[in-house]
Amino acid sequence: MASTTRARLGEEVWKSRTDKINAELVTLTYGSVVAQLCKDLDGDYAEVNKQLDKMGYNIGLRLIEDFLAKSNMQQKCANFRDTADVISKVGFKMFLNIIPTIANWSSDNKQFSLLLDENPLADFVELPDDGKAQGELWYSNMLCGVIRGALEMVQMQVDVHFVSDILRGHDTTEMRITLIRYIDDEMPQDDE
Amino acid sequence: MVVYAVLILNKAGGLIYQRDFNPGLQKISANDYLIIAGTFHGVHAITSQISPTNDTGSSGLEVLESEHFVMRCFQTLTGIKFLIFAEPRQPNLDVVVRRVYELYADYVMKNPFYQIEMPIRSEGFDRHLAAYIKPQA
Amino acid sequence: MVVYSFFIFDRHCECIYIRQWLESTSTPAPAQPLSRPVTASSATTTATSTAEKPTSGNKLSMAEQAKLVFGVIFSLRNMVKKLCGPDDSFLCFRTGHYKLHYYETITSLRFVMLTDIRTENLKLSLHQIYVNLYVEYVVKNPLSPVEHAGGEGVNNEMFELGIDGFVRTIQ
Amino acid sequence: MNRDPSPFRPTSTASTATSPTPKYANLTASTNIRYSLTRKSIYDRHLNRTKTSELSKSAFAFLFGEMVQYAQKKVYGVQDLEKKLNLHGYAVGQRFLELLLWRDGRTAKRETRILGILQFISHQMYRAIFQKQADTLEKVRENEDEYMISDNDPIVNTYISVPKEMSQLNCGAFIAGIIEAVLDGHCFPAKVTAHTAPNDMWPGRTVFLIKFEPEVLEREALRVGS
Repeated sequence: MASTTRARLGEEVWKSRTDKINAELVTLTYGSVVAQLCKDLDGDYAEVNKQLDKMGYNIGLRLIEDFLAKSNMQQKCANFRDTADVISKVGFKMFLNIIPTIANWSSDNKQFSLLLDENPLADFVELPDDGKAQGELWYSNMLCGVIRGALEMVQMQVDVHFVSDILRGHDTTEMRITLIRYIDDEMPQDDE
Repeated sequence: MVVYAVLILNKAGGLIYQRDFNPGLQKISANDYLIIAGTFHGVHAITSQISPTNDTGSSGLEVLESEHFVMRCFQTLTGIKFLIFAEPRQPNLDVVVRRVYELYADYVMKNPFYQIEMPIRSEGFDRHLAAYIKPQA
Repeated sequence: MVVYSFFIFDRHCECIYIRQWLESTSTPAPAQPLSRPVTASSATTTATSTAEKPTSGNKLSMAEQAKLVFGVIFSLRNMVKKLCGPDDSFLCFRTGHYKLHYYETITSLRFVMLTDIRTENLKLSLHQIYVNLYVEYVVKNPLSPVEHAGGEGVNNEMFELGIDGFVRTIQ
Repeated sequence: MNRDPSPFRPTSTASTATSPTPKYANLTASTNIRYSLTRKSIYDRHLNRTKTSELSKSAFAFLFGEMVQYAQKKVYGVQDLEKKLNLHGYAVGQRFLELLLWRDGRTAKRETRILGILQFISHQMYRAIFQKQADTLEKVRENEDEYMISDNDPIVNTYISVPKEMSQLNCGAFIAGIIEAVLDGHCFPAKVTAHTAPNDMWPGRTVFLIKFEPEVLEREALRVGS
């Protein structure tokens, strides 16, 4: 499935089949969630990353249904490259109204990166200057969990993590996505 | 367009939702519905195995017809099955099943008090489903 | 309209007749008819005397296919009966790739035909096969036994020709 | 209920930042926030850039739902859960207040009357955040210090079905927190709670009950008197 058709699908679903709300409400709500986590875990940023990923995973398990229902996708992706197109051009477009660029494909087509030149979750955000956050906190880590949860529901086990983030002073915000394996469907016990 | 009943099965074939909308099917105990759901789940998988054409990933049963009803089964890529029972020769069941899936995605998946794979008790889902199915009867 | 295969199951849930048409050729060149009958319910799949020719399209042997097909129609038939009461009967089901038509006589003889998905409901055709072919050439055939344990006596000459002719007409 | 002024409380300990590698630029000596040379920091981007940008309602619904579930794991009972949601809303409300007043620029009027601030909330503020005005603004007749703002279908509750055993819960407590932050920000300290008040047209209708602190009433009386 050419990536242009995926782009058109993403555009069409965003225009005609998505209820829209004020982006800043999501930005600030996400901010309050991260802040609450930082407070609850009193600054243990590694733990905050893990918790954000877990919350994202819980969302991903549910979000995939909304994605499939609204995008009306019937067939599974032909290959992992097609999956990358669908995530970026349909998934991100439909939910966050951004289209991250796909880059750095590994030679075995099992790894790629998503470059978020725009990240609505991180608007107005400056990490705490306690000398730790900028080295340890991945602010938008919930996105990694969402992708991992969603793909697991369509039988793809993946690892997703941030490698760079503008909030940390890097030049780009980059997520690395690696296909671990395709999970085969559980067969019902053959009771015939 | 008369819809008799809607059933939803989770990935393991467990019945997570059953509701009658119009008379047309027999009055069946909840337990019997559980058995029907379980058997259908097994049958659905086998129907794709016995496909004579050699397409890979052939889909399982999609439409079942009997003298008194037609049943549309829509299985999502995530394994959830939606079964819509309606009067025979019902034209747009595909549209109906897609709409039910959207309502499920909205009022069940987005309800924080719903636990995945468990029976659905979301008042919002019931209300919107009835609002969608009832007037057409 | 393409016919893929045709099964008959008796009231003992045994497969007494299997007929398969190669999917690729448009005219139904007779496939390797089953020379040794296969019993659907028999646990061990009796190897047919002729070389086990895998049916076109999938790896299931004819015996396994018959067993699975029976499992499916038996469950669906009971499901329909439970859902709608005894006077309702299961007609057919369709997947994305094929359609299975079903006809059951009062004597619990079950006729099953698999076709492509565009075929209209074949209940009448199966009924005609039962009346004009099965009753005429099998039931009334003095040589064939009363019960067809293991499909004995069903695949006689006249019946085979009748089936071929019939399939060509509804092609 | 300590309302922490800003969630990012800079720790007082002297920061032992690793010596910033050359490619980072520090804005000022006092902070060790690193910014990449090429990328503009948030201070260079115009605040109105995302004024009209939109996201999908589903994204918010899933985020909010997960927030509710996370809060639910940490509390016992409906009141605590509503308090947590109120806190989240308060943090959001504080920021929205600053953002919106900044955006009003010179036209921003400092509200001095109760009715004025309530109208600001139910019209401009509500429209800016939820893209629609609040549906009604009423005064509670029986007691002087209570007012009500109602919303027929608050977006936080659209997809939420509260189970029977928690029937008292209204996740609109999040919006109540926003309203409370705006009121506090305008020196009209008050307690705001969300209550489900369905009518046949709107099963999800929610009423935000605003109960002002006594000093607000005294000030109001003085102002009306003079």
